[in-house]
Amino acid sequence: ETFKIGLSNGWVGSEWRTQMIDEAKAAAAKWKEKGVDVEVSVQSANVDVPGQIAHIRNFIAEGVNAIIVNPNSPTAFDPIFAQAKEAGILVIATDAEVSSPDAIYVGIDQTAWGAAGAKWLAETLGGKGKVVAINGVAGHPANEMRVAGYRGVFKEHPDIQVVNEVNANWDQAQGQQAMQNVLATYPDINGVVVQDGMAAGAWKSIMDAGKKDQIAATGEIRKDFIDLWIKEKLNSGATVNPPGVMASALNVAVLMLQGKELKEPAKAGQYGNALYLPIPFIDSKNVEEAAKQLEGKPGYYSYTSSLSIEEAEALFK
Amino acid sequence: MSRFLSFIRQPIIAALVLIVLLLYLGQMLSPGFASGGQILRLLIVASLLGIIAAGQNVVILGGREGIDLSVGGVVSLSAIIAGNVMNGADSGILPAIAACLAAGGFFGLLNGLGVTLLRIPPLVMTLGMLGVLQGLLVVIRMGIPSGQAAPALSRFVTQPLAFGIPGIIWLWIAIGVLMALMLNRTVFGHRIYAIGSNEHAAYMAGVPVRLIRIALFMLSGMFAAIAGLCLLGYSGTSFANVGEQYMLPSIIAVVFGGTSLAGGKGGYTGTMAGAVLLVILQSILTTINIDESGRQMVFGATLLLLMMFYGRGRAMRA
Amino acid sequence: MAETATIPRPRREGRIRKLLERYPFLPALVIVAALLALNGFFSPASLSYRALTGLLSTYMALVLLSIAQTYVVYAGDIDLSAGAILSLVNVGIIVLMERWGGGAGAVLLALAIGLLLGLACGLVNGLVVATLRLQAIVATFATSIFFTGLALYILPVAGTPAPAIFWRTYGGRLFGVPFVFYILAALIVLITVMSRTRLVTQLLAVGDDQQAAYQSGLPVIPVRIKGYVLCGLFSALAAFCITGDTASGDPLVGGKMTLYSVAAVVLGGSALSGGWGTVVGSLLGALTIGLINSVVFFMGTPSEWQNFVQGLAILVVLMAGVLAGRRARP
Amino acid sequence: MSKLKLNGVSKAYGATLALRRGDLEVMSGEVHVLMGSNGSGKSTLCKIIAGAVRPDAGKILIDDTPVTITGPRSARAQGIGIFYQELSLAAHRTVEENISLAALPVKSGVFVDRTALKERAARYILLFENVAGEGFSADALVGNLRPDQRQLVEIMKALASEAPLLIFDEPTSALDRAQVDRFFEILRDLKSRGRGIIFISHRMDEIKAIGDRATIIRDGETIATLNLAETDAATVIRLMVGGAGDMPASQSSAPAAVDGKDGAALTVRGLSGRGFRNVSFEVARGEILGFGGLHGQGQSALLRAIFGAGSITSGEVLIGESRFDASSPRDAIRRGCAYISGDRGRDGVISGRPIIENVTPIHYLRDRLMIARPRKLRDKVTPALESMHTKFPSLFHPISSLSGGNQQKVIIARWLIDRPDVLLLDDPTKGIDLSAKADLFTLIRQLAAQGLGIVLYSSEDAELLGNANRILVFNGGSVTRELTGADRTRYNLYQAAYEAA
Ligand SMILES: Nc1ncnc2c1ncn2[C@@H]1O[C@H](COP(=O)(O)OP(=O)(O)OP(=O)(O)O)[C@@H](O)[C@H]1O
Ligand SMILES: Nc1ncnc2c1ncn2[C@@H]1O[C@H](COP(=O)(O)OP(=O)(O)OP(=O)(O)O)[C@@H](O)[C@H]1O
Ligand SMILES: [Mg+2]
Ligand SMILES: [Mg+2]
Repeated sequence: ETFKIGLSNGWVGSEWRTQMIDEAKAAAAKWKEKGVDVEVSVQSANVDVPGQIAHIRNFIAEGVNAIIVNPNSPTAFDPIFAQAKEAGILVIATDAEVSSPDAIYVGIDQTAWGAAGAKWLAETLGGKGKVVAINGVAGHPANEMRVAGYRGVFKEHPDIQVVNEVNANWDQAQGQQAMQNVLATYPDINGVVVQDGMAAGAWKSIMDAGKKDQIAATGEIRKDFIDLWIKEKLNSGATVNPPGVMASALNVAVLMLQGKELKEPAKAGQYGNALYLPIPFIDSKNVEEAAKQLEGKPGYYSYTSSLSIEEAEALFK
Repeated sequence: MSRFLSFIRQPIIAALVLIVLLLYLGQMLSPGFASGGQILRLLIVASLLGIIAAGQNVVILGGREGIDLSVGGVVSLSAIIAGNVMNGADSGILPAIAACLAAGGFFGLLNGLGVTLLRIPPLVMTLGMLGVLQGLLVVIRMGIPSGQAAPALSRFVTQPLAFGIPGIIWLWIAIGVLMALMLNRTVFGHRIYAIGSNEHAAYMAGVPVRLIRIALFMLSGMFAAIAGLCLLGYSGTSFANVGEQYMLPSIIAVVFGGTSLAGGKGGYTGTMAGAVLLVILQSILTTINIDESGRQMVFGATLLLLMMFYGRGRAMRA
Repeated sequence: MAETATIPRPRREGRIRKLLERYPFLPALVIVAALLALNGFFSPASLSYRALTGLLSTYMALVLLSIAQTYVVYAGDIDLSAGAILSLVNVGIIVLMERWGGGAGAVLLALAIGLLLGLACGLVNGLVVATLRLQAIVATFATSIFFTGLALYILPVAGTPAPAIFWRTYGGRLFGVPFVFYILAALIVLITVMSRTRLVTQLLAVGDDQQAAYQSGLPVIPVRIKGYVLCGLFSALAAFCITGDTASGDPLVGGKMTLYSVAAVVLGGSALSGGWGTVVGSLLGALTIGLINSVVFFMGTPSEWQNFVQGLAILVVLMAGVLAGRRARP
Repeated sequence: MSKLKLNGVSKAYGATLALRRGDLEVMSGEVHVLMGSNGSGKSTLCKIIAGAVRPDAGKILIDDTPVTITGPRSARAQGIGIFYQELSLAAHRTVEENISLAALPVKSGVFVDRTALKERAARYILLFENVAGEGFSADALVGNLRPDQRQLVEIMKALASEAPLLIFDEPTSALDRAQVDRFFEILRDLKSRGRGIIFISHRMDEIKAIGDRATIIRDGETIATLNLAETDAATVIRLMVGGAGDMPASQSSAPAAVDGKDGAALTVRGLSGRGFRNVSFEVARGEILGFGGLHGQGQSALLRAIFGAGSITSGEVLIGESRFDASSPRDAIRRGCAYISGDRGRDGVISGRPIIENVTPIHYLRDRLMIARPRKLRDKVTPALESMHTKFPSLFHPISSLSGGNQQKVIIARWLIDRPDVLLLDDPTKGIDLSAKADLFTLIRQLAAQGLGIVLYSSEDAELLGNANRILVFNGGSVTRELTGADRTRYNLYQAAYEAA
């Protein structure tokens, strides 16, 4: 059996994305042992939305069996995915949901991701206190879903007051600067919800201000942060968006290409096409375990998890 | 006296006045904003931007539509190189500095060669180089262990060094003094202005036009490299794309400082004020509690408003 | 004096120069042809009718945005807000179409409003740059932040599907011919007509030497404003195309496209300093960028190297465009 | 009938009072000459009339009606056409487009009417038939033209305004005799048709030939208006430089030939390159060698090539005994070669920078300086500027605040700090006034006496005849005749220049 799968990634500005591609490639290699020849074809470069649409077109022209895409826009691919489906190609989005009815989404629920961090924070703070949020890129769907997630949780805790929400564009240095500004103007905050990519920066500012024992803040899943976390005994909790999502998506794709049917069709999410994966959570209780998984890896390596072939098979009839 | 006045030129005064006004505004909007510690922290951020803007500044002064869009890429590259070379050890700082300067100088050299030998407009050359650098970042990240900042470097950037002021701010002040001396008191400086205001006349007066322009791009690369190194110290670990956010702000700081994008006119003192101004403005916007859409609209409009103070061109009718 | 010592000047160079002077976009055309050939060589399927139609409908937005950019570059200006205008118009028309029910009338009305929106943005840029005399690069960067804020205000998060009638028309066929080909044809007619207008000559004269143009009695400020307005209008047209191709609204969709549009203008042989260039060149330049992206993939470049090779290829082609373009200029 | 009347017009650029009090009356059907030394405010006055400069005070009357001119457009609408001293052309546009730039003919409201454009251009190009030179055509790009041809386009552009009042601010500075003659014919014709014409030139013979009346302007003030037919040159010059002002030394008799016993300063053998071919000559130490001929016959190109700023395809150059093939101006300067260009805007002025920085670059190079100490430099720079009688407020004022002529003096001064061995002068007096010219030539002769070898190219015959020991006449890129001793007459010069043209 031979399947050709196209992987499209439209932004290469972070190590997370590189790891995502690497894990997906590794997952494809695993299928060999099962006697299935999964050939991956990767397009990964900084492109604009038309550029990524062109990725999909290239895959269609190449005649792949499935396309897995980490999309630059949630909505921009509806027409091109329709064309892909017409050409008999299976389309799976990962990491960020897409609105197309012709694709399914395999990945984590970003709203739940945001909620999990907020829930940890609310519990840690005992249900009351002043909190700020440092968010990613305004208008980016993943960001907006995460924002909706933590807002929902805090609504249930009337004594938690969100004093400010700022955007630091998923940039570590900007997160650090934003945290500085926040600390200067709200010296008495108790908690910070900060998305990964910026948490290390925010924590650096917290530590520089000598407040690491007064403030609880969400964290990162990168190895270098987890090491710091253990060393400095930070009061942190990190929801994991594993770079392995694309590998999971690939395993699901292969099974679907083999003609298997999902036990529960992908019907979740706002677009009704999502298959949500479990979201691991790291807090002070299991951070050592996470550190063990990452031992020997470079500092930019992220804590990861993905559906193994067997786990994926379990989702199918 | 008049020499003194001509030295402290108008845009700088304007920028300083605006800085004070903005600090006051910030303090009004969110008490604590203009506290001493916070101002120092803002100055650290401004130093990072200001050091990059130093390179941007000389390239712009050198004329022929000089501009360096690749600084962001060089900053990222340098942070990654530095992190890997020092890898958390103080003994690695000097080699890291050497490696960063070499890398910054090398890409500056490539920019300079493209701009002078092939006569590619700087905007195009450096935009293309930015793309190449972004690609390179992905490539060199393959299998390279991630780097940690050496503790001494982090201390240098974030902790007080002398008189309660962090080393990076001293470094920035030193760069400011050296830049002022270079631009006003050295032959090299005069030649930068000469090629910036009339390249052909400079050529006919024996100025090594190409050499100088290449040197300017190399300087820009090296300043960006220093900034990348400091940024590593600031954030502790290196990560891809750290420099991207500095590309256009470094140009804005130069413009705020009264340097003309047409070249040959301006200086670095104003740019330093411009960098501080820009950083304060950005932080005020993060601290006030409004929607991001509102923040962006206010930011855009304020930039325009501030440019009205200096960034204005001459009227066509004298 | 005998002819023996005439200044050596090969005739061939003179001919090429004349040709380039007349058709400055020739190098861009050659590059596009070469890239198409490369694409075809590595993957014959990429030259199919279907694939070419796809290429065109995907890159039509960038083509239009590059054309928009060209008109300001003619006058020696630049518009770093073109992409933001595209985003703003994209979300603007999406929201309006949705609000008005998505019928044919609603679509047309929304498009008209979209054009007005582009025009208004262009006017703002023109006033800021030409009337207030702010430096174009930084001023339009500032307006781009403003326009993006406005787009985020109108549509805080990407979404909201376009009416089917709209994107099905854009992606569909008319009398068996894909709709984008009609757009391309209309576009070529439009830019040909535009190139004969007095405004374009005036823009080029202003770009050549602004002070001289002013002293000659050209209405320099209105001309530059009109350049920005044209840019706004074409950015709006680009927004229509991207809306047609993506069938949705996204307040950040155009952000990355601005610098590509500048690159496309240069690839097309126009001088960023103004006074020299062609719109057709920019059209070809935009296609070049698209083709480079594809060729890097079809060549089988390993994924880690793709961004690097793509950057390098763009840099090299930019250099080629500039070098060839310069040979034609006085 | 009074076409134009100015009353008490003034203009200050920052601290410089460019024009104190401008009074002027121009009649229909006259050529009214504006005379004044460099920086006296002539161009400023003209630009005010043409709307390019905003006056601070004063009244402007056209046809005895007070008018407000808000800009170049409004000036055009009120019937004023102008030739700008620094030209106002679009280099990448064609000649025909430039001629009609201000009022492109349109059809259907928006399109350029190419037919009308061509017709209109043809009309004005025809006026200069046969004198415009090779490569001049309606569809040529202006940037590809020679300086004199560009000046012709600017003239055509001014003529095409068909304005009742035409201003020509030094229109002839780059033109050769034939072109000037043709231009004057056109002016006379316009005059006969009742146009009012303002004309500026620093060349006395031209003023005599075309002017009816002259208004003298000194230090921004109009001093007097004279009827040229009733005045002699001496009176005019006295008025221009002011009562007690020192009279420019009238050119002493032509210098004698130099015997060359001190050896050659510069030797050129069989030199060919872009714009010139197979040129050989020798300049002795102490000799001033003149280059004559019509414009663009290779003189400038040759001088630039020797200086390392042009192409050389074959031949050799020697300075003293040693071979000298400068690869760049930098190289040439290091080896003692100096080059003063008349095109100061392009080759000389580092605009926007202080005067001192405009004088020092050569000194930096020859002394291999790294540090610029203003105090030390001042002692070097001031004497050089003073030897040219340059007028400047302070060394730290930007050079652009000086008049054209004073700017040129600053440029010349930069070559005087460290003595060169060979001095190449490429029409160095373009745009400088009579007394400055006299200063310059006195200096040049002094330098020659000190043993420099000097090559002087000038578009003014009087300068050549009055200063050169020998004159090489150029035609079509090579030397066609050498005039020495008693042969150096105006007649011979013209004849040699025109013979093959
Ligand atoms: N051969 C030339 N003739 C005239 N002007 C030139 C020439 N070469 C350069 N220039 C002028 O000088 C500017 C800079 O040129 P260039 O970079 O070659 O200077 P350079 O460094 O001195 O080079 P080199 O010394 O190798 O000739 C050009 O834009 C042009 O205005
Ligand atoms: N744009 C300007 N900025 C500042 N000063 C100026 C400007 N233009 C002219 N001036 C000054 O105004 C005075 C008059 O200059 P103007 O050009 O009118 O002289 P001119 O009579 O035309 O001289 P020339 O014969 O050299 O052309 C000069 O002192 C000059 O320095
Ligand atoms: Mg003048
Ligand atoms: Mg050179």
